[in-house]
Amino acid sequence: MKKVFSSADEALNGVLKDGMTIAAGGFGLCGIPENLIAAIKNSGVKELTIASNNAGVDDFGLGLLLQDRQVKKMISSYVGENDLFMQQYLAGELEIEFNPQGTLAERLRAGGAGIPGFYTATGVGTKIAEGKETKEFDGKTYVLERGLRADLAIVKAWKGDAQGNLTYRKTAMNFNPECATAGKITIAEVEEIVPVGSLDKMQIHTPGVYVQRIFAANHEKRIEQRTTRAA
Amino acid sequence: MKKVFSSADEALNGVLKDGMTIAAGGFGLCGIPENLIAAIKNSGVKELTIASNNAGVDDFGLGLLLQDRQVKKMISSYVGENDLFMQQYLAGELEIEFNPQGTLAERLRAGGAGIPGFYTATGVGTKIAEGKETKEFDGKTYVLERGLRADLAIVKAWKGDAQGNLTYRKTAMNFNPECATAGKITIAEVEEIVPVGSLDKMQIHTPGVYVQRIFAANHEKRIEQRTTRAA
Amino acid sequence: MPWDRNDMAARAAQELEDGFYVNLGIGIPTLVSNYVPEDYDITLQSENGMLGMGPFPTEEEIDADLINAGKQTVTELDRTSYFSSSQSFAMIRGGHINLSILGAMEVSETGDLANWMIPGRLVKGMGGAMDLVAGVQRIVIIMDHANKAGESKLLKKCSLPLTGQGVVDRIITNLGVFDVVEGGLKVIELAPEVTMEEVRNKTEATIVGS
Amino acid sequence: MPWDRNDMAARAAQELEDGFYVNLGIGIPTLVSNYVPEDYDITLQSENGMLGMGPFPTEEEIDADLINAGKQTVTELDRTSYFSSSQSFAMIRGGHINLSILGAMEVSETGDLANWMIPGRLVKGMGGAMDLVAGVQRIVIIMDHANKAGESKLLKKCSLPLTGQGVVDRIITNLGVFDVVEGGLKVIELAPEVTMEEVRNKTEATIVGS
Repeated sequence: MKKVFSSADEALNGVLKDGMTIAAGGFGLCGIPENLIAAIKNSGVKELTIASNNAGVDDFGLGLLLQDRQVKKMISSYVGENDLFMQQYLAGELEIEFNPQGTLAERLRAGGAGIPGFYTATGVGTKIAEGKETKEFDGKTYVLERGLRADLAIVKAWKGDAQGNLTYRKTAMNFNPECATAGKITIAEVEEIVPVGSLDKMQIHTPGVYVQRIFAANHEKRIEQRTTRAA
Repeated sequence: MKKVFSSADEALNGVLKDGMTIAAGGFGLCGIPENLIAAIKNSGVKELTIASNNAGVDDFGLGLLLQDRQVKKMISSYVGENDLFMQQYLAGELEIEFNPQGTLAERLRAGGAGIPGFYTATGVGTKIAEGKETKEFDGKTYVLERGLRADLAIVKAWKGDAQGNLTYRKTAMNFNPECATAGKITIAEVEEIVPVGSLDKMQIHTPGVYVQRIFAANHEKRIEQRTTRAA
Repeated sequence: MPWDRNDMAARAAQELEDGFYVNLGIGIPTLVSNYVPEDYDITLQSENGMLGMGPFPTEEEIDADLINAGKQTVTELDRTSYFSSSQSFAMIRGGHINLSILGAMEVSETGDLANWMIPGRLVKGMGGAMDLVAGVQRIVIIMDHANKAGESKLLKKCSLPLTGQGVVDRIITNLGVFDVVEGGLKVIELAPEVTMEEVRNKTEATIVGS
Repeated sequence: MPWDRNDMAARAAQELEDGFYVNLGIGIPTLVSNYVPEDYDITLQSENGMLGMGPFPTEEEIDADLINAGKQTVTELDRTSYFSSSQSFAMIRGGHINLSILGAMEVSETGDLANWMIPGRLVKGMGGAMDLVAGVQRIVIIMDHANKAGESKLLKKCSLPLTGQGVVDRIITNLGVFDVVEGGLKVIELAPEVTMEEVRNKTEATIVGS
C-alpha cells in the first residue's frame, strides 16, 4: 500500500471527476494545498463543488480555479478577497453557500466522524437558519446542521511520513485536519516527507488512516496581509 | 489570575458540593486524576454523579469513592473491573447509565463545544436508543445523543504550565482532553509544572483556556493488566 | 465632545477583567489591545486557530504560517497554543471565551446584531462572526452612533440581515456606553459633553431609564 | 474436524487485506494478529487512543501510560500515533477503520449482534463495541458455533439485548465461515470434515443457498 507519490499530478491520477465535491484546507492563503490546486487547474476538471473557508485571491489559491470557470459552487464562510469570485457570482455563474466559519469546521469534522447532523446556536434567527430544522434544548433554540463529506480532500501539512501521518505548523493548521477526515480520498502535500517514526507520536495531528496519498513539494506561501511593527 | 495550586486539597477548595456532576478523565486506571480522586474521597462530598469511562477498581481510582458510598450515579461504558460497584449496583444503591464508549467521548466533546445534541448510528436498534429520538439521514436511522457538561472536570496530564496549558503522554491521554472541555470548572493534576513557553506549542493538547486550576503531584500509575512477552 | 476611535477602544478596554480570554474583531476592536491595563493577564484568541496572539512581527519575524483571523501576519507568545478550526470554534461555541469585542452596522434594542451583509451589495460572508456572537460569554460592540448619512445605527429593529438574535450585551459608540436591557437600551455612560438629550435625538432605539 | 481457536484466528486473518486498518476485539480476535501475512502492512487501532499498536512489552519496556483497550500493557511502533477518545471514535464512527474482528454471544441471520449483556447477570457495559459495529466498514465475528449447552449461537433472532442491528458481515465459527445475505446465512467455507448436514443440524438460523 504505497502512499507516497512524486508530484501533485501523480497523486491526483485517476481521482478527479467532473462534478465532484472537494474539501480544501487553508485559511486565506495560509496553509493551502497550493500544488494540488495548481494541478487541479491544469487538469481541466469542471463543475466542482468546493468546501473551503475562503476562495483564494484572483491569481493564487482557489482563485485559480475560477479563471477557467471550473467551480460550480463554493461552500465558504468568507470570500471577500477575491474580485473574480464576485464577478462570477454577480453574473450568476457561480453559486455560493455561506456557512458560519465554526459551522463549516464542525460540519467537516462531523462528516469525517460519522455524525450526520448536530445542533448549534450559531445562526439561529438569521438567514443561515432559514429552511433548516430547529430544536429546543433546555429552553434555548438550536439549528440542525449537517455533517459534510467530500469525494476528495486536499490538504497541506508541514511534515508527513510514508504512513500518511501528518503534522502541521502554527496557524497553517486551520481547516486542514478537518478536511483530511472528511475526504473519501484524502491527498496531502507536505514540505518534507520524513522517515516513519521520526514525527513526535504525541504531535501527529492527522493520523495516517485519514491519508491515502502524500507527496512533498515546494510552497510559495504567499502572504495576504503583510503587517509589521517597527523593529 | 493564579491558576497554580500546591495540592489536590488546595485546588479543590471551595469547589465540591454534594450532588454535583463530575467528569473524570482516564481509561481503566491509565491517566486517571488519582490525587484528585483521593482528595474527593477525603472531602466526604456525597451524592455525586460521575461521568467516567470506567469506575476504577475496588481499592484504586474511582472505586475509592464507592467505599463510603459517595457516588449516586455513574455514566460509564464499562465497569467490569470493580466488584464493589457490582455489589452496590445490585443492591440498588448505585445507579448506572451505560453509554457506548464513543458516544460518551463525543457527548463530553459536544458539551464542551456548545453542541447540545448530535446524531450517531451507534446503538440504533438497541436498549441504548430506547426512549431517545431517532432521525433518518439519507435513508439511515440515527439516534440523538445529548452534549454533556459537568460542574467539575478532573483530569490528569503529563506536563502543564501556569497558563493551564496541558500535554498528555501516550494512551494516558484518552478521555482527559474531552473532560477538560466539558467542565464548568476544570482542575488538572500533572506530573510536572514547566515554565510557560517550554511546552511545544503544536503539542498543547488542552489549551489553558479550559483549565482553571492546576497542581503537580506524584502518581502511582497502577497497572491493571500487566502483560509481557519474553525479552 | 464625542469619543474618537481611540477613545472608544480605550473605553472598551475597561470591559476587560484580569485573566480574560478575548476575541477582538477587525477594525476599531483591534485597537483595544493597545489599552490593556499593564497588570492584567489577557489572552487573545484568533479564531483561525491560535490562543495567545502576540503583536505584529518585525520585518525579520514575518512567518507566512502565522497569521490572525484578519489574515495579518502576527507573532506568538510564550503562552501560545495552536489548534485546528473545529477546535477553535469548539472553544468559541462552548462559551470558553469570556469576551468578544466586535464592530457592527446595526444593533437593535433587543440586542440583535447586523454586521455581515448588505443586500444588493457585494456579499463577502460572515466569517466567524455568527459563531462568536452565539458562543462567547459577553458581546460588546464598538461602532459609530450614526451611519454616514447621519442615521442612527441603534435601531428598534435591524433592517439588515442579522448576524445574531438577542446576542449583544453592551454597545460603545462615539456618544457613550449602552446596555441592552428589558425594554430597550440603557445609558451606562456618556462621552464628555454629550447630553442625554443629544443621545435621545440621535437614537432610534428606545432609551430606557434615566 | 472442526476448527480450534487458532484455526479460527488463522481463518479470520484471511479477511485482512494489505494496508488495512483493523480493530481486534478481546479474546480469540486478539490471536488474529499472530497470523498476519508477513508481506502485509496492517495497522492495529486500539480505541483507547492509539493507531499502530505493537506487541506486548518485555518486562523492561512496561509503561503504565501505554495500554490497549483491554487495559493490557502494549508497545508502540514507528508508525504509532496517539489521540484522545473522541478522536479515536471519530475514526471508528466515521468509517475509517476497514475491519473489526469481534467475539459474540449470539448472531442473528439478519446480522444482529449480541455480545455485551446477559439480563439478570452482572452487567459490565458495552465499552466500545456498539461504536465499532456501527462504524467500522466490515464486521467479522469469531465465535463457537454453539454455546456450552450445545445450542446454536447463530439464531433466527437474538434472544439477548443487541449490540447492533444488521451490522455483521461474516461469521467464523469452529464449523465454518458464514455470510449474512438476503434471507439468511450463506455457507462460504466449511471446516475440514464438517458437512453441510452437520451445519444445518447445528444451526438455528436459516442457511440459504447450496
